Amino acid sequence: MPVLAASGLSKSFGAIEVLSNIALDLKAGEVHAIIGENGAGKSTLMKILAGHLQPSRGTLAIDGEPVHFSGPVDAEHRGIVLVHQEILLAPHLTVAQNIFLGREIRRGPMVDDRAMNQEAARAVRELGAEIAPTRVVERLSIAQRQLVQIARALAVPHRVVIFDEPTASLTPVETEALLKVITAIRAKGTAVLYISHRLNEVKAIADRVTVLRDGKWIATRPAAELQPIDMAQLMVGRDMANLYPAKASAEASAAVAEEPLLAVEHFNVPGFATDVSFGLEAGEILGFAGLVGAGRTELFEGLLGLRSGSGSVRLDGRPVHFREPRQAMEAGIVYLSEDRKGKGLLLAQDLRTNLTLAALDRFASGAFIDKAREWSALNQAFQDFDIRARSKTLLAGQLSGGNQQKLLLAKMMLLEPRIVVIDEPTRGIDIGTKEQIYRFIAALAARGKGVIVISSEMQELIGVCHRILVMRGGQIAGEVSGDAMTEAEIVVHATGVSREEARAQI
Amino acid sequence: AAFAADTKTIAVSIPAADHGWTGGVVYHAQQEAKALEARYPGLKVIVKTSPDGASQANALEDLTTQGINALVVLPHNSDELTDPIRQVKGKGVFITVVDRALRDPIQDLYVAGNNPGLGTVSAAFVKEKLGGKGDIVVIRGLPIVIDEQRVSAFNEGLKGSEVKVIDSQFGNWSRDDAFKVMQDFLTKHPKIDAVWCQDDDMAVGVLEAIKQAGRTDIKFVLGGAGMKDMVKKVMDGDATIPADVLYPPAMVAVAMDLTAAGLFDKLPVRGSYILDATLVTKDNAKEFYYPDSPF
Amino acid sequence: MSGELAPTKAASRFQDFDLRAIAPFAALAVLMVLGYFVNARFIDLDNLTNVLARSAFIATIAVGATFVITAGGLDLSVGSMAALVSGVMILFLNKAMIGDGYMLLATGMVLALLLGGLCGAANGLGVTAGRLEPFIVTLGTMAIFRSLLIWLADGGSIAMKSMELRADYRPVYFGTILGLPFPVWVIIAVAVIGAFLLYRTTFGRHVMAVGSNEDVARYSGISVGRVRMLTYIIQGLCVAIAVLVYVPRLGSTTSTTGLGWELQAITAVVVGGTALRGGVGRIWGTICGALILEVISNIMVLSNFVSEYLVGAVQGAIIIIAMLVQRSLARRN
Amino acid sequence: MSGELAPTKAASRFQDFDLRAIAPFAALAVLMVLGYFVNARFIDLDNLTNVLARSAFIATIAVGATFVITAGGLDLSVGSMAALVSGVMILFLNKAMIGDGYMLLATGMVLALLLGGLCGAANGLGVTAGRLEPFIVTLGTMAIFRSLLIWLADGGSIAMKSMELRADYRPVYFGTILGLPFPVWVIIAVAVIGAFLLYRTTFGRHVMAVGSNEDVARYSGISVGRVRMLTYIIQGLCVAIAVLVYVPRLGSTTSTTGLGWELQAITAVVVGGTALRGGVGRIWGTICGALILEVISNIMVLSNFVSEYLVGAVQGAIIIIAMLVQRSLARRN
Ligand SMILES: Nc1ncnc2c1ncn2[C@@H]1O[C@H](COP(=O)(O)OP(=O)(O)OP(=O)(O)O)[C@@H](O)[C@H]1O
Ligand SMILES: Nc1ncnc2c1ncn2[C@@H]1O[C@H](COP(=O)(O)OP(=O)(O)OP(=O)(O)O)[C@@H](O)[C@H]1O
Ligand SMILES: [Mg+2]
Ligand SMILES: [Mg+2]
Repeated sequence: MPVLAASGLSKSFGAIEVLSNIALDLKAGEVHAIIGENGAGKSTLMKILAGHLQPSRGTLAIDGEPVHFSGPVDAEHRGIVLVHQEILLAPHLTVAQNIFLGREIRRGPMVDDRAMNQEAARAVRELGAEIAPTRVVERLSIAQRQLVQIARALAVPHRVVIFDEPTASLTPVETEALLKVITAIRAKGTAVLYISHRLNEVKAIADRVTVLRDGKWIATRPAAELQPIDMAQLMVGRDMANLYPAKASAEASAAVAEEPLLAVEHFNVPGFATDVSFGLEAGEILGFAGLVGAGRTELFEGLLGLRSGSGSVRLDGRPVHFREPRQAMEAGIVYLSEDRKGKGLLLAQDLRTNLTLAALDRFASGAFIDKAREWSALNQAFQDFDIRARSKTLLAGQLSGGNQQKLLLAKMMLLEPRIVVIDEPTRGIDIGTKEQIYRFIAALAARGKGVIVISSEMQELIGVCHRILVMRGGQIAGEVSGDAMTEAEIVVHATGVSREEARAQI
Repeated sequence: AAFAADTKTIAVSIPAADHGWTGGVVYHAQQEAKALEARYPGLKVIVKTSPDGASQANALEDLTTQGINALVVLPHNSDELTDPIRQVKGKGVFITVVDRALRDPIQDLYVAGNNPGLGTVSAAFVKEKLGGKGDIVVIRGLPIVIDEQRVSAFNEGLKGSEVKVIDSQFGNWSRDDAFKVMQDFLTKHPKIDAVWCQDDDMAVGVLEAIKQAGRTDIKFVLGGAGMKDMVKKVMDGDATIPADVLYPPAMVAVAMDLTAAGLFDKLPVRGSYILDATLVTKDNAKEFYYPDSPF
Repeated sequence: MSGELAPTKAASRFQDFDLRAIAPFAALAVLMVLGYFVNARFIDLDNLTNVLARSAFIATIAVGATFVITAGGLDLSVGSMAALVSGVMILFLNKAMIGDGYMLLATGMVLALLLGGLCGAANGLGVTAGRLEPFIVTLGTMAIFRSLLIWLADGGSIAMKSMELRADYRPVYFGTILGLPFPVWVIIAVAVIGAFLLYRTTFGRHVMAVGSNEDVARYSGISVGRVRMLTYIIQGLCVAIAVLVYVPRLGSTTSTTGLGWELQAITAVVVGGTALRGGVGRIWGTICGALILEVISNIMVLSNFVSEYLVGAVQGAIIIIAMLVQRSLARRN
Repeated sequence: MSGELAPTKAASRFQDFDLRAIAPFAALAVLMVLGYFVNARFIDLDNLTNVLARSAFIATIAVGATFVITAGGLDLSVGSMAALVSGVMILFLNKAMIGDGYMLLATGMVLALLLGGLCGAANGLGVTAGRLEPFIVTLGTMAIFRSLLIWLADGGSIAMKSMELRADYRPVYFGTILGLPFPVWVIIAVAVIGAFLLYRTTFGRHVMAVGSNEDVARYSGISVGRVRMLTYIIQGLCVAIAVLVYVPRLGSTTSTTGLGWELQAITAVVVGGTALRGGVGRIWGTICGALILEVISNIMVLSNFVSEYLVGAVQGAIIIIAMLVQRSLARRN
């Protein structure tokens, strides 16, 4: 008897049907993965299962009994919890306050903060992270927020846990810890629904895999029967050959330039990065690896005038100092934030407004915005970046997570930059689109642009970069290139454990 | 309707009841409206209040559109309302101005208390009562023309004597603000002989502050306007309130009455009718005590 | 951050926008019908033009407020600012030694606009350079502007002295062009320019972006401080324009001039469908909001049912009901 | 939204919280020193107790406002509500036929609390059931409450008639316990209860959550409407408590009672470090904010430098400067 079963589920937003006739059953003690392209309807399905949305048609059943959820709280009472793809936490409250929100531990009429802080610290530690329970969520990095969100979900008594891309913003270390946790709760008889675009992960943890495409059910198979490449094929509906494009040598395209395109020396971002020096050649793809909190994001925010920082920065040999991001953009350097909801897109505005926001001057004659040009740019962006939305008049917040990421990419590329800093470029992006983005990055470099990729996915860095700098505790801990670009080597630099030390500890 | 020719409308435009005195004006206007309608069949009296000068100008426009025969207006501010009233006059409406003189005397009838008079009478009383010598504090109203007229006349009246105004502040014609200002004056000045606060509402707050501080140096408090509680105190011989200076809100009723008389009884009422800023003392207080008025 | 993630009906944004934008106009229409039943003279042409002309002050100021609020700000100082600007303008007209009346008036007007812009810039500076809550900054300048006026007026009032000048200036409030009172043309001009700025220019887009999410705006290379600053300057200019129409009406300024206009302007903006949290601005809705307020107070004067003491209560109730009607219309969709 | 996102050192939350929370107190201390230099009598015990006692109304109301604002709301009606509640209470005391003075007073007080809670509930209903912007709802009720009071008072004032009753009631404002005026004890009690509610109970936690992110609160099983409603009721109760202390002071209510208290209360809250956008509330900061406002106006009267016309300007400037000092303190960290 399945713990949770859905049959004939459909969901329409207005005239747009995003799910049609989905059937799904979930057994106790299994990890059931859902995979599909961006916009396939995975998150929508999960929201229906967890009571956040009502299905337009179809029924749900728990232990064979038909149920109707009046809301997420109702679903939670019946043991079904959802870890959202988006971060859903109260930004002004602390980690512990968030984890226990709505079900505070009390002593008499009072909240027992001491107990909650202890419990919260324990819950977070179980996920392999160290976050002070008294920190305000507003001040956490995206990865940390994601962990808090997971801890929050697991703190409720549960029979079914739904993870919607929990690892998108996590580094390998935390991912590892999370997978362990999932294995542990599975062992206790919990049913787990698991969405991820990281097919290796799916392969490693899932018992069964369900594939969705364009809102339709395609297949449900035992994971053992499927290799990642087969999964990709099922998702996309065509053959997937090479994920990563062939690397052109950076030197070839950099050619004769004497000065590096960008030279950074002794750069400091107070509190986050100290004494960072590196250079970027034209045509080069430079990777930045590191653990969560290594300070990569802040380093580049400092360099581009998004936060205060000091040091020498030379562009084409000329010293520059950006006090505002506008100046950096005018100099041809753009930064794509890792936080697409908080810093990348205006969720309550439409797609066109979002797309042209940073490069609006290009769409204006005088001060007058040419809407027709904006529309054609949007059409172009839909093509170039394969943005999947049933309508072009949606608000940005109504796009699926992956498609938001693509929109953000399209938005910053409109600036036609000379140097692009992309922070977590493929977070939440399906494998088919990833390939497109990698090709896009390679094409940029081939055209002589400098590209900096910050990523927590080491495979990705290794696959696309010419050279990788590894950061640890706000400093550059090492550089790997050529054949030395292996996961092992990067981890050694990122964690600061030398091979000898590692051996000695054992 | 039977005597269509006899149907007449008087519009009364006055400030909204935003403090004690204007509250009194609204009360008397409404009472008088009822009384007049009862007295003159065929008379319709419309009373409208406005919170500030600009909205009063609006109200005048709106009243005129309704078709009126006479307007009784107590302007928020003479400077601001002269032109709007001129507009109304231009439609052939009989104009009665109450209390605050317009910049140009375009009205047909003027009924007023006497603001400078209130200052002068108060100054004379203070001088006399203090024997021509002493330190006093002044609590002013709101920074508008009426206040300015009263205060200048008061200062003028003190000239040549040794009565010195050692401090003055705005109390906004509010009991609460006057209470605060007085508390602070008491802290600031170790010796105060008298307080002039030109308004009985503020006097209430002043008295309470003095009572709390237990100070005995203050010989008296002089308010103004003729609020019934204060007149009662004068009548009862309260030493701190030896007198009051009249500035009766009922003047609006007088104006309405005269206007109606002019319209219906064809009495000659054009001209000016200035009410004295009468000094109320223990001797004459009985005449000015109206226990039923809300003010 | 809220709302976005909530399940919304999948009405296309366009339809949605439409009905929301129309709701204030529907509320206005209902009020007009009510007005007619209260007093048939309500729909007299004279009355309607009066109401229109009068709403010019608040409407103009509220257009400025729409910019400030759309960018996520707030300006409580507009009423005091209007008083100060008109006071200074009249003092200038009284003192200046420019021969020709029209030249003098023109100079006075330019001065008013400059001063308005400057006052707005002062607010903007507090919010951007000082990084203070707009509420606090403009509450402070509200007190400062009014105090300065009272000081200039020596506690009394400031009136235009020259009668000829008054006569020259009068048409700016009382004159008509093509049958419409001049102030109505001012409303139209201000609204058209405002709508153009907000909906058609890069600046307007930036205003919405800043109000929607400041971080996103910053990361998109918009200089948030500059945009904020400009909205406050626009607010100052709008106040000055309102003053230009206000002065010929009453020819004087007192310490109570403009008292409470800030709340009226904000109310007009909100009634017009602009959310106080920023990100969305509706210029035409704002104009409609200003008209609604003016119509309500007109109806109050024209009606004879309500005790004078209770006028405020009825007015308050009508505003709430009008908003409820609007909301239910917008939700119906 | 600004400020928080500015680069800050990765200080632990605790330290961080500390300096921000202390900033208003630092500003108050600076003001007190200033006060001493302006007039040495400033630090007279009498003066300080006066100031403390006077701040009781705004402080009490502002504690309520802290709840409303923390939950992301706003209440403009508090001043009018205070006037209405005190008016009704006095009318009751004048008319009721309860023999014993103290019994009568106690009944009157209970009535005031009930009425305050009811008025608050009316606001809450408009915001939750009516789903209107708090600004509009409370602007409407502000007009309604005041109008009702003026109507009850027949445009004039409502005063306690019985002199014995007044004498019995007087100590509630003028009395002292252990050398501290009674109103000061009221402030302390209200603040302690408020702080307990906001920081130590689940309700307080939910208030912050609702103000921080409504959707998250809803998904966490918090009934957002109930929490909002309760904050408005608490605001109403706080207003009623302020009224209990206000009535014995002058024994009367007029149409100007409570005018402008809403802005003062909100200012106290903001000066105390609570952000208007919700999510964070600082009860003790609010109390400090109320004291700051009262101290500034006290210093103004005690000083001899400032023309009475310019008092407002100086007051406004001081508030802005105090906030700048606070901000730079908080940023220094
Ligand atoms: N509120 C909404 N209104 C209209 N369309 C919506 C809404 N929410 C989601 N959609 C649409 O539904 C489709 C499915 O979205 P969903 O978020 O379920 O995709 P997903 O499979 O989770 O994709 P991703 O991998 O990118 O997260 C998308 O086309 C999206 O644009
Ligand atoms: N506004 C802030 N105030 C204080 N601390 C912050 C703030 N934002 C982030 N931090 C802290 O700074 C540290 C570095 O942040 P972050 O994790 O974003 O670095 P990163 O190198 O970009 O990591 P990654 O990209 O892997 O997430 C973290 O410990 C985070 O909690
Ligand atoms: Mg998704
Ligand atoms: Mg990062």
